[in-house]
Amino acid sequence: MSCSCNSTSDKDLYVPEPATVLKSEPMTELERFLEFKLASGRELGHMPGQFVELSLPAYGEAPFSISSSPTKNGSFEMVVRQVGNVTSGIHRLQAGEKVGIRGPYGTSFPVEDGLRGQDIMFVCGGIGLVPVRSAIHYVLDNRDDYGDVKILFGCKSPAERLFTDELAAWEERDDVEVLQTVDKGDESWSGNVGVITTLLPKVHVNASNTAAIVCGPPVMYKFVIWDLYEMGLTADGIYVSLERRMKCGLGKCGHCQVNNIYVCQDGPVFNLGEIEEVREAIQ
Amino acid sequence: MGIRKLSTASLHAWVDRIIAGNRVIGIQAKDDKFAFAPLSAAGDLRLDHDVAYTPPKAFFQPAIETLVRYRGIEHESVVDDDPFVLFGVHPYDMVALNQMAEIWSRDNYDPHYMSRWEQATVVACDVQNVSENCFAGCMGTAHVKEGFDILLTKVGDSYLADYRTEKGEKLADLMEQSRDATDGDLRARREVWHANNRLLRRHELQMFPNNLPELLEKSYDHPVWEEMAERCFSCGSCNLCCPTCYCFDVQDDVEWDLQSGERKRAWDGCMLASFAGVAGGHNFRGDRADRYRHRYYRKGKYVPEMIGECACVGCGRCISACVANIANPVTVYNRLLEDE
Amino acid sequence: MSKPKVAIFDFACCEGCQLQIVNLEEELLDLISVVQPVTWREAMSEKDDDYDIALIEGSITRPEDEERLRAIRDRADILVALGACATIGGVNKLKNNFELDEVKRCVYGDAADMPHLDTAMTKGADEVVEVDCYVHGCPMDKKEFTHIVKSLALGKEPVIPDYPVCVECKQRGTICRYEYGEICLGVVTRAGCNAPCPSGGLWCFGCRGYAPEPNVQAARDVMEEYDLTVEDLQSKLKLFNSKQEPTNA
Amino acid sequence: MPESVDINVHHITRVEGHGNIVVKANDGTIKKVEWQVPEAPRFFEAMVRGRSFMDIQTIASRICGICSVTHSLAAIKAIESAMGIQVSEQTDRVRRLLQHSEQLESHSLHVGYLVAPDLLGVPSVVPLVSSHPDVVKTVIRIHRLGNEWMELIGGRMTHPVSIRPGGFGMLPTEDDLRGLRERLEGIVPDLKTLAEVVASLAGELPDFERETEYIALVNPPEYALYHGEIGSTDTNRTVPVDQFESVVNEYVSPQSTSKWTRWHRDSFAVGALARFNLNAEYLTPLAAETAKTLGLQKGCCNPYMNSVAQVVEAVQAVEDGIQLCDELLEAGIEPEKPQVEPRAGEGAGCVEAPRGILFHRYAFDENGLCTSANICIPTGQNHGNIQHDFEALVPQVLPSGQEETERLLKMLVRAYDPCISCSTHYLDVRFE
Ligand SMILES: Cc1cc2nc3c(=O)[nH]c(=O)nc-3n(C[C@H](O)[C@H](O)[C@H](O)COP(=O)(O)OP(=O)(O)OC[C@H]3O[C@@H](n4cnc5c(N)ncnc54)[C@H](O)[C@@H]3O)c2cc1C
Ligand code: SF4
Ligand code: SF4
Ligand code: SF4
Repeated sequence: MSCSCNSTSDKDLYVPEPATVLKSEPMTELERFLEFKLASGRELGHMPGQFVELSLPAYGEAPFSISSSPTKNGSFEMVVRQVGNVTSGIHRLQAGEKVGIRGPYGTSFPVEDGLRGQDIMFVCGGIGLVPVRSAIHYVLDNRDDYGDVKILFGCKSPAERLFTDELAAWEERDDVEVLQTVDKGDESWSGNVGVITTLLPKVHVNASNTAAIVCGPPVMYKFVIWDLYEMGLTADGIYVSLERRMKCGLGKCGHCQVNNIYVCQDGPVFNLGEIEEVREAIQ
Repeated sequence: MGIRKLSTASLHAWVDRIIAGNRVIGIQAKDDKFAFAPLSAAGDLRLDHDVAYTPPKAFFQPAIETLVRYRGIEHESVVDDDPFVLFGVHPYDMVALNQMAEIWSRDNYDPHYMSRWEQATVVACDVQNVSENCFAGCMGTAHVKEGFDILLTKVGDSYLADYRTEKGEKLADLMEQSRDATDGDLRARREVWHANNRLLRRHELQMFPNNLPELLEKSYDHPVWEEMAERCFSCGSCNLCCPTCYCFDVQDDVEWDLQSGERKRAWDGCMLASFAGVAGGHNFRGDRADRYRHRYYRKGKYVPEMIGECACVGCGRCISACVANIANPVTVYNRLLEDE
Repeated sequence: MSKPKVAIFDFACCEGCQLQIVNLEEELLDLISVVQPVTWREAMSEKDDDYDIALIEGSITRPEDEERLRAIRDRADILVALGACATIGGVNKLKNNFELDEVKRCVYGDAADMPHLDTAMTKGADEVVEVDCYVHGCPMDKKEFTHIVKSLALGKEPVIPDYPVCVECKQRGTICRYEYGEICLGVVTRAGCNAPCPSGGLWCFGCRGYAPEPNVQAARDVMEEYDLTVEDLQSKLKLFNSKQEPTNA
Repeated sequence: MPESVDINVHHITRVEGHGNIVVKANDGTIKKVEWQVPEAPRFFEAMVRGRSFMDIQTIASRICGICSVTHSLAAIKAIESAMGIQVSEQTDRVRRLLQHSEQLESHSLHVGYLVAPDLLGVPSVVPLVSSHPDVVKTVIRIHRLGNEWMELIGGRMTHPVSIRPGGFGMLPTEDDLRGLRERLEGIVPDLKTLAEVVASLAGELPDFERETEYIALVNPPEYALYHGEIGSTDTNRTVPVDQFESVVNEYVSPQSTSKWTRWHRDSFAVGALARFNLNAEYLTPLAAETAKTLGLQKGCCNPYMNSVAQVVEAVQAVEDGIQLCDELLEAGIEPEKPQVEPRAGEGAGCVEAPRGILFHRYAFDENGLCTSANICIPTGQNHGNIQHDFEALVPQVLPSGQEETERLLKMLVRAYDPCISCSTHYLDVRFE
């Protein structure tokens, strides 16, 4: 996990650089899929798990994870849930329009080196799939470098499921195990029903060689982690991505601080071992 | 560099010469308190002030400042590089400014804060009158060794001006009728420092500040947090008046064309209820007690772990500012020590 | 997007908030470049019942006013309460602390029984209809008003402070009123006005209503320390926040 | 030509507050001529009871947003009279300086935004922005200065906060005063322009006169606004402020239930024209010259000329404001710490509001809590006179037809610059 932002004294880190919307389409009632390209033509240069500050003049700035893998060249993707001002503004964006981008910021899932050769289990709740998808693609694009790959995905309802096509495609593959569930089913849904922890007993892991990547709503972590421990994983083998209020992304504004940790700089991706003892981190 | 001695009258003459050629912010009376404000005559300067009501950080990180100006998607950095002289900074505030410079420049260099810092010539001044709540003596900040361009100390009826930097020397060059300080003068100055170390203790911290991180490590679940926070208004006064608090919020202002405008940052405070709240209603520090604890941890543990120095400099402003009378770091830290 | 049509209506109030719109001076021209006023009795003679945004100034004090407000609500997509009278009932709510009949008699004497002098308990706009947006203050702050108008034009939720007035006093360097031994309601009142009252030599009397989760109990507890009484505090809280929870400090 | 008209202006526009005009005439016979005020009553006198003397100004200010300064001043003067407080000369000067800011703000608002459209035959100030941009800009500059002046001394625009019983909670600095003085000097050319524009349009003002009793403060040899006694054009006798009830003689009109006022005649008028008629000889030089330019002469009893008198007074406010700045600067600003110990008592306070003479009276118990209040407001005092003007004007103008009658009546109401929300703390009218 390394932080890719470096300090220079002659550049204003608050000034975003322009990026063009290549694609903007609805995914679910609340989520929208967007693809961007930096106007300068340079690659964003992120690693899975990192985020950018997306700026929409007059509306403001907000942090969003990069959902595409760095193995995808020429553009990067995001999924934005409409919850407030910036996100509502983003939902009105059309292809061809421009936004501002600062970043990438923060730490990443150590898919590049730390996790090579290991079994990987992705555990995602709802919109938590968005940042993790970047790592999934990265791993699948370098499939031979890793052991078993499992993707566990839970959602509140079938209608809220993201990337259903990709999930289906991953399900098709025989080198990936995909398990899905919804908290509450409906007629369109014939799969598992129950919270995400109900999926965990269904997988068999080689605990000593498995890394789990966990991302989801704040309430999810405690329960999932508890079960992972039950399965024999240790904190060192678990990676989580935390979300906090953020304003600057530069470790200054103080909003994302969890005890002595700045989520924007020291995170958002943490090895659980680092923050297990940090009160307020996992609630 | 050197140390000069000048009479009070020559000090005034010197200040007036500085005013003639510089933008000077000096400590002055404001009702029955004191505040930094643009200085137009040496006669208005009050080096005998007890404490500046608003800490000097306000001139480096203004309460509200523009970071970026935008027109559509074109963004342009707004950096204030207008030089100024800040006159009359007390030692504990100087320590705070030094910490802030460290924080704003490390990791991600903040050009907005740092530009003002680099443009400023800071004239510090040893305390002549102790404010009602100052405990700088306990925090090792009754006296300051670095960071200033000039340090003034009143010895007897005269002032010693200790200039350390080129910027300081430029101002010192404007002195007329001054002479080099003698060994006797320097001894007298040391006595002032010693005396201040004793006097700036309106509250007595029962430990050395560098033991705070360890103490706090053990105190997360102490009942004091709940007890005190009961009376907290979540008004943020203790944050905003603190010389070492620098958290901020960022908002976009827009012009009537709805296209262009300014991105502004404003003082924020971790004691404010929604400081850690996110869209959708979740608040990561929704309890008053959690927020209350966070502030003491930040001063006594988190920032020290980051920069190696206690982030409370003992100015006592928060004690005076808290209407509920619960913001005294000394009371809280001593209580933790007692109950250990 | 065509310019939203705006109508301004006044109920029982001093019309000081409308005055703040006039006080925009040149900016008034900018304002009408973004929205189109179609009804504004105090400033123009034209009237039109077709509007998107209704700005409501004043408190509701009579049954017929409730009806009028409901009719306005029906026509408007967005209903904005302008100023303390509309947002929280404001100073007009002081009346609610008395027997209504007695209030009338006090002012009108023997004429008090005449039907047209009928008055009901004073209400803020949202005690009668749903309000989409609040412009707090007595009078409202014109800068906040323009912020809100621009936000509405952008389809954006206006950012209204949810912290107490103390924040703005500290930002301005205003000396705290408690330093003078005065009760200031800034500690429980929603900021956004830029604290003109404490900065102008008075205390905050709470015209912007309570900040979310006001710690009124704490205010009660600290009175003694300042040689003030809980009754003083209660009286202050009543000035603009009568009959609006939590008044029972 | 026998005319039939049926005028029913429900809520006249471009005035502060709600008023209705009802005129019915059949074949030249006038059946009904009424000026009605349907504003919701607000019961200030009842509401202030039980409140601390320290809160009265805050409440009284809310009677009217446009005259908030003068309501505040009248209330404070009444409180000080009740508590036997003498204020310093500095306080007195700064208060008068503040009062002038409201005169300038209110008069420029009224003449520029509310009356000018009538004179130029448009429904609001908006079309003037493109047809008469320079005039509009001039008005805006004057109005803005009035407001910023008010903010500087009063702590903010509308509902001032710096005025307290005994003195000021916040005082302007000497730098503030120097800056203000400079700006006041700077606005004089704009005022001259405004006067010229009004002079050029004065022909549009109807030529209507009715013998009227005018009432205002008098305090020779000054153009009285803040100090003085109550004077009338019908008598040389002046009445002390404390006896204002014997002047206003509130009564219930048989035709409406509102309390009206009368002294020597059926009704009287207050406001800029009243002040001018009683005090013209004490105008500052430029104001006197402006009156001449505008053709305004002492003894004028054309109510439409009130707007013209307001222009004269706007100049007066600026000239006297400069004078007060000079006096204050010469003396130097001394910090004030008004501390008032409450005591039982009763007192009246009076100032000239932009719309006319304004009276407040309060009684307090020994804890300084208000036990009773009486507030008598200029627009309330003018309602009766508007009615009588209507009655005299309608027969004269009826032959010109419904539309013109309506226009002239609306203009007449506007000329009085009624501040109806003020008046309804005690006044209400039965209407159909
Ligand atoms: C590291 C990180 C990655 C994220 N990735 C995604 C993503 O991929 N997709 C997605 O839809 N959302 C993501 N979020 C959440 C997203 O940032 C918030 O939904 C967004 O800030 C809401 O902004 P708003 O202006 O629409 O809402 P408002 O409620 O109007 O918020 C105003 C401001 O508050 C702050 N804020 C509010 N909610 C949050 C929040 N949840 N997290 C951080 N700051 C917040 C922001 O500074 C924002 O500008 C991420 C958050 C973080 C911290
Ligand atoms: S915590 Fe309080 S005493 Fe310490 S530096 Fe901050 S304001 Fe001063
Ligand atoms: S100043 Fe006191 S009441 Fe206000 S947030 Fe701080 S501790 Fe709480
Ligand atoms: S300081 Fe208080 S009373 Fe004054 S405007 Fe703000 S909220 Fe209203």
